[in-house]
Amino acid sequence: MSDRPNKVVIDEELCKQCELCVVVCPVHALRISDRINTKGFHPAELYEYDKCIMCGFCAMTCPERAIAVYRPEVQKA
Amino acid sequence: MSDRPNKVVIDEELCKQCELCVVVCPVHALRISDRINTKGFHPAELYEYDKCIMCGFCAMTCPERAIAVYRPEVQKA
Amino acid sequence: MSERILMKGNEAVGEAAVRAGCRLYFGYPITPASEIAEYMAYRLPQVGGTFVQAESEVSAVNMVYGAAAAGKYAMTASSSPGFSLMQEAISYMAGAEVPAVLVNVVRGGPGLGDIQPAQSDYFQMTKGGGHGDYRLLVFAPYTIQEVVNLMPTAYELAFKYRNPVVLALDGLIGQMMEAVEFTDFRNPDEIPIPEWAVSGKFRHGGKKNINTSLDLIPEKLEAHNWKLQKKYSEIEEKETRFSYFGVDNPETLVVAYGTVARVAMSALKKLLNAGRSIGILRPITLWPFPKQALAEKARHAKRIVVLEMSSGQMIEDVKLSVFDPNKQYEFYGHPGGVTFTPTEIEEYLVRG
Amino acid sequence: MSERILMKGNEAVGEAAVRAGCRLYFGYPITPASEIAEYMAYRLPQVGGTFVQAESEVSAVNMVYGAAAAGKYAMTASSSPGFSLMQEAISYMAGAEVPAVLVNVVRGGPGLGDIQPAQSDYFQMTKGGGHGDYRLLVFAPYTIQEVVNLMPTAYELAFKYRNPVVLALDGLIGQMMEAVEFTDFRNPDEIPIPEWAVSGKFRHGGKKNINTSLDLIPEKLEAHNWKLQKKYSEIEEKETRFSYFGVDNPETLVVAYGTVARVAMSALKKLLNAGRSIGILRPITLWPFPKQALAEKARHAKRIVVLEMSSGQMIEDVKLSVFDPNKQYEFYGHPGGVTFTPTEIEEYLVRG
Amino acid sequence: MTKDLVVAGFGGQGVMLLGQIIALAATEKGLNATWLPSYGPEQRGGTANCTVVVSDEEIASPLTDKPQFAVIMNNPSMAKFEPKMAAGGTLIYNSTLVTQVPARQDIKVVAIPANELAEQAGSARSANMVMLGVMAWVWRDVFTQEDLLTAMVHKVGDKRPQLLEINKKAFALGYEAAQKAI
Amino acid sequence: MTKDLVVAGFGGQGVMLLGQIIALAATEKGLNATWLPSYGPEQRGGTANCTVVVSDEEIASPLTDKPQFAVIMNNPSMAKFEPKMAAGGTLIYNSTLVTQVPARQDIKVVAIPANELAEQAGSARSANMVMLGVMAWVWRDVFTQEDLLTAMVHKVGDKRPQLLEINKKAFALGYEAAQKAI
Amino acid sequence: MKVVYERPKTLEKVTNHYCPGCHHGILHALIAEVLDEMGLAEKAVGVAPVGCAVLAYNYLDIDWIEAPHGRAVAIATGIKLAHPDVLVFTYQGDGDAAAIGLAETMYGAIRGVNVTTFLYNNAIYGMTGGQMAPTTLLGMKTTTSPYGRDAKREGYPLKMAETIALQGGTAFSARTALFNPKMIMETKKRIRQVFELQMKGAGFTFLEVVGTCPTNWGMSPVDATKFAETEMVKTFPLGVYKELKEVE
Amino acid sequence: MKVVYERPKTLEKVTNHYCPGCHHGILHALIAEVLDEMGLAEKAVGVAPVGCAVLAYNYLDIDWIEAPHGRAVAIATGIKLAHPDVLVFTYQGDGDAAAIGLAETMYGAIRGVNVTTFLYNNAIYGMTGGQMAPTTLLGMKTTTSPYGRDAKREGYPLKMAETIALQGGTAFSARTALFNPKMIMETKKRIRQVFELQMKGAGFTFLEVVGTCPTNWGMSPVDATKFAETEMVKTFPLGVYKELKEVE
Ligand SMILES: Cc1ncc(C[n+]2csc(CCOP(=O)(O)OP(=O)(O)O)c2C)c(N)n1
Ligand SMILES: Cc1ncc(C[n+]2csc(CCOP(=O)(O)OP(=O)(O)O)c2C)c(N)n1
Ligand code: SF4
Ligand code: SF4
Ligand code: SF4
Ligand code: SF4
Ligand code: SF4
Ligand code: SF4
Ligand SMILES: [Mg+2]
Ligand SMILES: [Mg+2]
Repeated sequence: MSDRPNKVVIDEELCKQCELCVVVCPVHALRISDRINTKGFHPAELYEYDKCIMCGFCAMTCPERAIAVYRPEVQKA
Repeated sequence: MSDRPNKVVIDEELCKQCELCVVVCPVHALRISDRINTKGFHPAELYEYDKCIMCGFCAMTCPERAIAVYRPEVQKA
Repeated sequence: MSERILMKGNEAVGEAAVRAGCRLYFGYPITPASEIAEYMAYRLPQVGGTFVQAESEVSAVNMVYGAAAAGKYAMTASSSPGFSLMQEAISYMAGAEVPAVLVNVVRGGPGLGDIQPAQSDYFQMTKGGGHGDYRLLVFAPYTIQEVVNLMPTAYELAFKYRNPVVLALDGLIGQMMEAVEFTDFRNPDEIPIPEWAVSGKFRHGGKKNINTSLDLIPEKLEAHNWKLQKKYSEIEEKETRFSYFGVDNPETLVVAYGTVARVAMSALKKLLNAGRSIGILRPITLWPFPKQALAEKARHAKRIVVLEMSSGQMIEDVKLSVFDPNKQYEFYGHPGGVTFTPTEIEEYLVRG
Repeated sequence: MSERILMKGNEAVGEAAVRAGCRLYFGYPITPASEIAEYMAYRLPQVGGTFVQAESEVSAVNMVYGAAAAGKYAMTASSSPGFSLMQEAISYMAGAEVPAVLVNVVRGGPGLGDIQPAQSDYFQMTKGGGHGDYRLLVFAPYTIQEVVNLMPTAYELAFKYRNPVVLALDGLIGQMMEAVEFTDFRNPDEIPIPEWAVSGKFRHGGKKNINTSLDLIPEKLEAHNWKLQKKYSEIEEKETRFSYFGVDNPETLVVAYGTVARVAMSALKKLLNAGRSIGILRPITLWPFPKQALAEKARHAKRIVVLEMSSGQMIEDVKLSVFDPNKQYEFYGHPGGVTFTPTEIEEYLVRG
Repeated sequence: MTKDLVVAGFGGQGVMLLGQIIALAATEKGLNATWLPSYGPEQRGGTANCTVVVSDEEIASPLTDKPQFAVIMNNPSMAKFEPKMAAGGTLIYNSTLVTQVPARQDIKVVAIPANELAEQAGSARSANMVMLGVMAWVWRDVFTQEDLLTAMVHKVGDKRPQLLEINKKAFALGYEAAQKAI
Repeated sequence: MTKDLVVAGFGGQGVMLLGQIIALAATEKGLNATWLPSYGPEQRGGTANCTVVVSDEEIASPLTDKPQFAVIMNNPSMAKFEPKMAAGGTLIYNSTLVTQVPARQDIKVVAIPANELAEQAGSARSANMVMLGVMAWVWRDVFTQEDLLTAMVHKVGDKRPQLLEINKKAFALGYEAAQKAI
Repeated sequence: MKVVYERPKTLEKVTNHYCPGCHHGILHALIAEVLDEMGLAEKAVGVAPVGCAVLAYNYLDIDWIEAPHGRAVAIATGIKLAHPDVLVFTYQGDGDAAAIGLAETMYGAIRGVNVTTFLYNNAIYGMTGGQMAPTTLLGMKTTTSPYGRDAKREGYPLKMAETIALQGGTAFSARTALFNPKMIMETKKRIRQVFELQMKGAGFTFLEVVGTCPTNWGMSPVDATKFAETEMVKTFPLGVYKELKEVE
Repeated sequence: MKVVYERPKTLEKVTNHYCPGCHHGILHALIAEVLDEMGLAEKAVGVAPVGCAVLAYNYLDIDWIEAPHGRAVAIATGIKLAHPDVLVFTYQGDGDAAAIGLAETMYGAIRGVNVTTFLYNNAIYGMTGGQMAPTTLLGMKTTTSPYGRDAKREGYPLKMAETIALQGGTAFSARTALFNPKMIMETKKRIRQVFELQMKGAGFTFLEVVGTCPTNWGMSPVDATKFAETEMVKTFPLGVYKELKEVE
């Protein structure tokens, strides 16, 4: 996963586990992780990298603005 | 005038000489008198007794409610 | 009914008011006083009373003004910033001699400040506040039981003297719980509507009642003011309350009220056990201030220590009461919502 | 510009503010202060300033709050009931250290009272007023010229100490006319916008400015309070003003301010001519109160006579300043908007 | 020198203006002057009055409880101020309207038919200017006629020449009447 | 006898309730008790705590700066209250969550895996009831187990029998653990 | 002899303090007439404002309270809840009800408090000597809009009857006037209607009445009355803006 | 790599104090985004309310002032008149702007003050722990309407966007929401619009934003968001209520 270009980057310390991003994602690419941050929340994570269409809905919905979304340069066929 | 039945009775002490009654009278039966009351105002008076149709407009317009209007019993013909 | 109930201070304020006969509450939420409104919103409908959440404290106190002028036991409660907004109406009520109970659960200031317990509205409640010459009876209970016990008195005196009465609490007393006993329950229907109440002429024999604080003729307004001052003198004479705890003629006299007095008690007890010549005079009425009692207790004292959760307000009344330059006056305070700890008071008194 | 102009006190307030550099006035009409607003409504547009008739005094003082926090000389004026409505915001401004000049043309109270000159807002302005521990610099001029002279100082000190300043007049000073000279005219464009002003980051090097009176951590709020207290001590030390007129060590010391002092002057002059050992100490700043000066002047006095158009408020500060039980303290007052006459003061002082 | 004067009458009689003109004249002469109005409820309907103090020293109280001079324009004002006059004071009254003649023996009383003279001048509304003329004579030790006339122009303006003429005439008639009466 | 106790932890850990149950039990026994919450900004996100004082005399200060007893449910609370403990005091902590083990030698320290035991009882949310059980043992000179259980029922109600069972079980596990640990 | 009109019993027989020709006097009298006709004077409580009507308590023979400036509806709320059986009305100026008291008046309507508010709209602050009111017409000169009210500088006239009509608890909101006998009769009819609605517990009832201020408008009473008829109504159209037909 | 979304520069990189899932955070971010896009952060002054957003000054990297409860528009008026060149906006809760501050907010609109007000409508007093707001829905239980808001007892929800739209000085009044990406984009568009209008000197601009309070509604953030979408909008219809097209 780490050598794939960034699509959805979540700042886990900012996340409050509200799940709004999870619900808003049109392709169900996000979920709440098992990890725990220093405030005691389980941050959201992108677990379906390939499904993600980089629509940005999660980012614009996140009340913490914990999410950044990038569109990797596409090697046009 | 004094032996004719009351039509318009003006409490001259209450009158403030605003002229609203004078202006509102449809038959121009009222005017401001020459007399002066203890507050220094010239009270209104009915000077055209016969013209007065006892409509009550002057009374309902008077901000001081200084006017009473009566309709004498009419001897039906 | 004399069961001991564990209750939050703010809720006890509400229940005590209900039991004193209050059925009309008008308030606007503010920490740390909101539970009074919340309790009343829940409780008053149960007993046929009315709770209104006003749009502001200005409006709340004016609703109380109306209800009280109509002869009923009414109440509002707030905390410092909200209480500041009530000052115009309070001056009016004092001027028009309208009785009501107003609760101020004081918090740290100035401005928005914080929401922790404080005593920095002393001047506002006892002297300044609104415009013009007037006084408010100000009760400063230091336990929840005392809150409950004072409530019927607050209403009685408000109506007896036709004057607003303030219950001065602070966030600590409002938020803590302890056991209280409620003994009274006054049926509001048995409280007569006073003669003077603005309640429709038919209620008082067709005589017209006017409630106003206006008198455009200064000589008449002056006479009205002297009448008020006479009333205030009578209140000073008859309604001053305090408690004293300690040795008879203490060398060190501590003056503190409300939460501070309560925290100081812990220290006092220790020092008395250690044989110190010390005592604490606790004003229960901040106005009228227990001047004479204080002067007497201070007679043999060397040190007079005033403890306040403020930067020093009651200290002025203490000095005016004792009025003796040959004493040592000490002020020790915490403004801004910081509460004393028993240890620090003890250490201060020992050190000093 | 040093022409003598016959002017109404209230209008002189406006003109003096304009000349001190004030271009923003927010107010709500009330007798006997309305002419200040009326003058500003007419005058400010002439000099590129802005007058806003606010919807209430609450709103007016908050507009001043905003404009002053933005770094500008702003002003409002009112009379007692309206001033009461400003108390919450005044506490905020003191807490957030926002400088402005607020004028209170005091009238008879409490409540709606009347519209005649009074001094019964002394406590409100010097101590009580809003919630929390704070102080206002309170100037009490007694001639229109003094109003004019104090105005630039009022703004300078407000900004120097970042604290609201009150100009305490009364209906008599507001309504009377006398000749004044205006010497200064400060170009507001030359008054720098302070560093701390909430005026857009671009105005102060991109650094973010926050103006707030909130600090939810009580220890920090306490520290802020002690910082304010330190400032107040500095003001007490440096900015106390008074005037004295009479023999050096008077047997009878009269204390009075504003209109009362002015009326008393007539009596004083007569008594001094008659060889009496008398003097009048006139506080020009009600807060800081001229404690030391008063204590000194009182050293040899037997009688200390406090004259107020109230039922007795400044008398407390007089006692606290002198703090000597071996003097005779006399209070003679008129609450409710009644003004002293020169004759009655003379008679009182002679008789007493 | 310190002189004080009360001017009292109905709201519409221009008593405030009369007081202000005198205060202005004093100011323009370099003297000290205060003008103090009664305001508020007294104004509406009832009497209005103002107090003028003129002095070559600093003026202490702008308010006087024993006026040395008074111009009284109507009955209620007479009732109010006659008893307050300082002994030896001068009370000038508008004899056209005031029917209640002063009884005190220890004051000087001057009756001026102000409304009559004003109408003579061209308008009953200039009765106050008649009284200004009277004061020009009464306080001739302080003001020249010119002083007061200049102040009057400064105060009421000279935009309406006709009105000004009437006022000046009224002033002159008042001055004349005072010369005769006193 | 006067005992005090601080209960501290995250907002959701039921520390306020735990304190209230103990205060209620004392009240129901005819003792005096005070319960004092921290309120305001401390609550949101950060730690919440309350102070309980129980006594057979009148209680002066409801607030204590040197607690004799403490129940600590999370790390921030440990950091806050360990240094404040009175010498000789007893500090009970939730060893499931608290990783910062107390260092002071002059206090008694009791580690209770409250969350573990709570989960054993049926719900991690009853960790506070585990601690109630612990306090039942620690303050056995004041309360019987019955006292505290009755107060618990009065406080949380018995409408949801399943929950009540879990709570009781948690209580029992806590009591047992305390017996062993102390 | 039939009585066409006699001074209503509830109108105290004293000279009021209003300036000659001021419509305040007419509105007072109409309220008194309706109270008489409905037999409600014994059960009525009036709330006087701060404004020219501050002394209204001297003119109607009913119980009265004088409220702080702008707080009449709050005061009325307290009284009504204390004694739901009394008829409570506030009598306020435009400054009182729509400037400093805007929130209180609005909340009467939002909350549906079962009281009546009469707003005397004379487009000016009468009592304090002619300052701008929320209802001052555009272009009008007042002592605080000496250059004429300019929308850009002094904002727009506030239309209270319309704004109040929008609120949920309003049972009635209308604007009438007093500039001729027809409008006077209309106003009286509406006064009766709002009192009836209140006695039925309908909620907040609001009657804005366009009046005059000859003194501060600088007009004769007759001219002021004409100005109300021709100019005021342009900015303040007369009419009923909300009217609850059925009261449960 | 193209940036689809990155945290706006003007949004301070700190954890805010809002409860998980509260829409306050979204509205903050949108304002920050628009300020960034318009390059206005250096010229902006925010007025923070008393309410949950009281600490808003910690979150946007612009100048801020914290106003007394309800007085934000008055404060904003003072600032704007002191510096007409800055962009001034207030950020307020429903309690702040529509209860205690109703008069101030209304007068922003009546006077046409050239500032922007954002009203976060969560139908409750969030900060003080869930008391009834002017906008609380009928039937909704809060700590001060424990039996559910009943129109007869607690009055009717106040519709601010509609009421503000009625006032003469209003250049723009609308109600939007944040419950899905479409509405979030719509809200952002409106924020830009009102800022543009203000920079043109159009007058008072008002944006009511329907938000949530998961904590005091006793719902999960997801449920609260759904409640906003399905229930809140019934009482508070979304839409533009007034929109000045031409600005002179
Ligand atoms: C708190 C307060 N602010 C201001 C005033 C002064 N004041 C008295 S009446 C009034 C306005 C009167 O105008 P309006 O309400 O329109 O009544 P009107 O006199 O025109 O009938 C004002 C501003 C006051 N008494 N109290
Ligand atoms: C004068 C005054 N009254 C009351 C309060 C208490 N208070 C703080 S915030 C608030 C209401 C908050 O509700 P809202 O404006 O809807 O904002 P939210 O928290 O819901 O975002 C209240 C009543 C206060 N600080 N000052
Ligand atoms: S960018 Fe769009 S598709 Fe990708 S995770 Fe976010 S919401 Fe889902
Ligand atoms: S929306 Fe943001 S805060 Fe909420 S779960 Fe997703 S990343 Fe976390
Ligand atoms: S009753 Fe009618 S006709 Fe007679 S005087 Fe009056 S208005 Fe004129
Ligand atoms: S309307 Fe009344 S007050 Fe006016 S002139 Fe006629 S009688 Fe006199
Ligand atoms: S000032 Fe105006 S409103 Fe007041 S009484 Fe006179 S005319 Fe009527
Ligand atoms: S209390 Fe409600 S409005 Fe406030 S931050 Fe929490 S969820 Fe948001
Ligand atoms: Mg008006
Ligand atoms: Mg809200």
